[in-house]
Amino acid sequence: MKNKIYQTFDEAVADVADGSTFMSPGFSGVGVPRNLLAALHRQGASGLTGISNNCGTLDEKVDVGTLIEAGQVKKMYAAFTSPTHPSQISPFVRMYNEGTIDAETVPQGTLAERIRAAASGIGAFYTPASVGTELAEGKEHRKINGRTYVLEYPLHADYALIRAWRADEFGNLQFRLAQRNFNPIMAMAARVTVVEIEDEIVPVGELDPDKIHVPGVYVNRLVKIPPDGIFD
Amino acid sequence: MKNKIYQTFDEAVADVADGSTFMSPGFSGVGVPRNLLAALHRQGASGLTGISNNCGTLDEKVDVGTLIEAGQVKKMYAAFTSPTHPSQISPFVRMYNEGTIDAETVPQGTLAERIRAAASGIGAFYTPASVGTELAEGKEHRKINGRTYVLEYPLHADYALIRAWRADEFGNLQFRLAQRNFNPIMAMAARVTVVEIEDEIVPVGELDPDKIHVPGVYVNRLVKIPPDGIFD
Amino acid sequence: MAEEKPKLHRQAMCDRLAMEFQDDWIVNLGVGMPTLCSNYVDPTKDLIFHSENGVIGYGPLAPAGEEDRHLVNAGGQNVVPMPGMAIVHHADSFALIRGGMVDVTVMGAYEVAENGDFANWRIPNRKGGGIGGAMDLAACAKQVFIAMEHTTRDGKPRMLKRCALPITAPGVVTLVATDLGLFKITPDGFELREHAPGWNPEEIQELTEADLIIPSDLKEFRFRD
Amino acid sequence: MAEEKPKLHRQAMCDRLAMEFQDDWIVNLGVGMPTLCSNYVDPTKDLIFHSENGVIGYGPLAPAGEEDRHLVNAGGQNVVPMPGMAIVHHADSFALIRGGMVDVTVMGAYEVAENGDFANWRIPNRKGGGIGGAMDLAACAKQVFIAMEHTTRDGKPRMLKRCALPITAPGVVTLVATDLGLFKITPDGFELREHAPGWNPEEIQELTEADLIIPSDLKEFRFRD
Repeated sequence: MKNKIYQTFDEAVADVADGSTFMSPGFSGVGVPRNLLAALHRQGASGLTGISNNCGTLDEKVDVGTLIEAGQVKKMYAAFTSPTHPSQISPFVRMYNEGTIDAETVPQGTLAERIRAAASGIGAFYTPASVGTELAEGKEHRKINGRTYVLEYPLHADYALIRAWRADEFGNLQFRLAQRNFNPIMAMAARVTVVEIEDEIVPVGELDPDKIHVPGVYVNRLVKIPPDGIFD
Repeated sequence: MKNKIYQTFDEAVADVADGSTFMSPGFSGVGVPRNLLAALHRQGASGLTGISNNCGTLDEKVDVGTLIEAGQVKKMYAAFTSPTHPSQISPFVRMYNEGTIDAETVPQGTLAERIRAAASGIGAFYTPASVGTELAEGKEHRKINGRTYVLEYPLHADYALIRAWRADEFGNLQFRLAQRNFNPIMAMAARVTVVEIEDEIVPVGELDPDKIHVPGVYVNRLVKIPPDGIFD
Repeated sequence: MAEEKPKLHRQAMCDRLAMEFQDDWIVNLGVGMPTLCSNYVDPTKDLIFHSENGVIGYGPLAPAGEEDRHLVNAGGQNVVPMPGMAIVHHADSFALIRGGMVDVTVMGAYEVAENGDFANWRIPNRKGGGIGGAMDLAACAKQVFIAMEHTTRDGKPRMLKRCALPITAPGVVTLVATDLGLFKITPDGFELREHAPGWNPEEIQELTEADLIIPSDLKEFRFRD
Repeated sequence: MAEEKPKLHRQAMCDRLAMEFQDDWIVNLGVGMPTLCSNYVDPTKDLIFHSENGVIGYGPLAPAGEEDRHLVNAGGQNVVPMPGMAIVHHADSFALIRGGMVDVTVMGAYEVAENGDFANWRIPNRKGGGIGGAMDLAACAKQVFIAMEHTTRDGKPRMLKRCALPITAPGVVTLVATDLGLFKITPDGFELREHAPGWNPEEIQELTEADLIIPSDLKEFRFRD
């Protein structure tokens, strides 16, 4: 069995090239691969395209906004490309208004489904979300059984940075509660999937095959978060 | 909480009307809702449309072929509409050749994805499977990023008859190993989902929320298989 | 001055919407004001709270000190698990939404129009938007309820003939609670069902761009018992 | 008579294909003859066997008396779990297939054509077909290997210029093992890579409709050590 365990986050993201596309999961701060994002920040790759629910928060925590603020990201696909409160001017919002970063606003369900389509070899799909709104403008519409849908395309990525609860050495993953969110579909959609593990990396055979959220075949690299790493 | 527990299979399928569409999971005889199919056979509804991987086997076990042989089914959607060996002439094959039952042959992955599309509110999707073959004839084709796909539509159903390993009283379901197969996606796609349980129906709160394969919101009726029921 | 009369509090607005929830409904509450709906508890009804992040069946806010950092609702608030809770991933969570399983979604809005359009994701002359899951929910939930102040901070109406802001979904809103009353959206426009205490229909109409339908059985706003 | 000379056994054909599997490959074996590929074990390589029913990483056939009735491969045979095995549902199983994760699928066939087309699902003048997951696998696996007898029972060639039967997927086959040898599909057609012992290229060509390319480094068929 190929060794998937890396000792450091830096080694695990060392080969991310300039211009790569990466996926960064997390929802309301839960399930965010903060250690891997911090490592990618240190690594310094630039011209990146990011796929994530939001474009960074205003707390002091490491997230996709850390890479954005550092100028490493040229484009974001996200469900939030403006603050939920007008007072929240994140680095992304400032740069987006200045025109130094590009973005596509994607309804959250469409974002999830586009990621799932990439993982699933689906060429495109029709969704009812956004029909009749500005976000559907210019998109192909189709009426199916009396309902109108828009055509949406998969979102592929070179790297998925993933936060999981537990793994075995083969890369089978388990998540805890709301930590799951975008993590499984991103892990399955990217060419290279790198995972930081909160709890434990157990020997192969210790996880119940019925209780695995992401099969290890999708996982390329595993790093256990060290005691001095970022857990929250 | 609404009581979802039924005492008999017969009560659980009593309201299946003539002309209904039903989904019947199972793969190689594992995860087949044999008790519910037997009850639907006894119940006698006719003019049914079935969605299932195959159209019945030649063993003596109750499966979708039992309903077909009884003349209850007018059309099947299935990945197998002819025997894998020419010698295997099931009731379905005989009736199909005689023209007394209709069928649509659907590649297995397309079948699964069409069921999942119904569960997911997807209007249609593009798949590469079957392109260049007889099964793609007359279907809409589209080239996306240099690859050709065909357009496929969701498969909805009135009823899904499901075989699960364990449930809680709210209907959260767990499956064992290869028993899972089509069960979760069919459970999520049908208007009414009826489940036979092999092992146990436990009180609400006893299943770990991280280890549920089908959320109970999708499940309408539960029947524990009695000791004299069909387990295999 | 009409504006200085007491208006309904946010909790009362959300209580009123929550009274419309039916037994066994799957309920999705938007970030902000709508989350107050979960503070109204009717013991005769079981509700299943769904959050976009794949949590199906969460409970009340977690008491201080008892937060599980892995369990949050759509607003990022720590909640407690309810017996029977199940977790799915984001694609399955929106499969549930698009699949039509959500009985009601309650959202905030900048504007609601008498044709059922509403706008809650984008401020004009500002790039981008905070759409989150609102478009998926608005397009696919069986009902869309809105909780919002009746007017903007500078007193302009939010209940309009047509939305001026980019809309979230066309023609989907069924019920609106504002700080002046409860409004049903009918094929003929806004019907004032219940007015805030001390406010008469004419005063409410004055702060509403669209023409209100005033039914003969107009009632005073219903508060929790 | 050429037909009476000993031909390769099915296990030898499948051994030969299995020798081409590489370390860490995800392998999907079709029902029937292809399952014999799993009898060839190269201890220097780890393979992950995937079955359409969502079993990822199953092991050998279960010994008699040790079957778990809930664990079968695509052919319905009881197999044993391997450490690291994971189960997914049918939609996720084919997401894996369509997503291009399967490195090789080995299938049986009625016919293979020199352009890489093959036919294995439908007999003409018979309604319906037994397509199973073959079209999804054939369209999406990185490589498609075929194991089949070189001729039909009545001696007609199965290695054709063009398929006569309805095809399973166009232009996807890369390698074919028959009971007469190993054939690579090249842009110019079938290349005979290895011949069965006692069979020379001319004899094999005689039983093949398409023109065979006979390379200068043609070898005898390789058996397991």
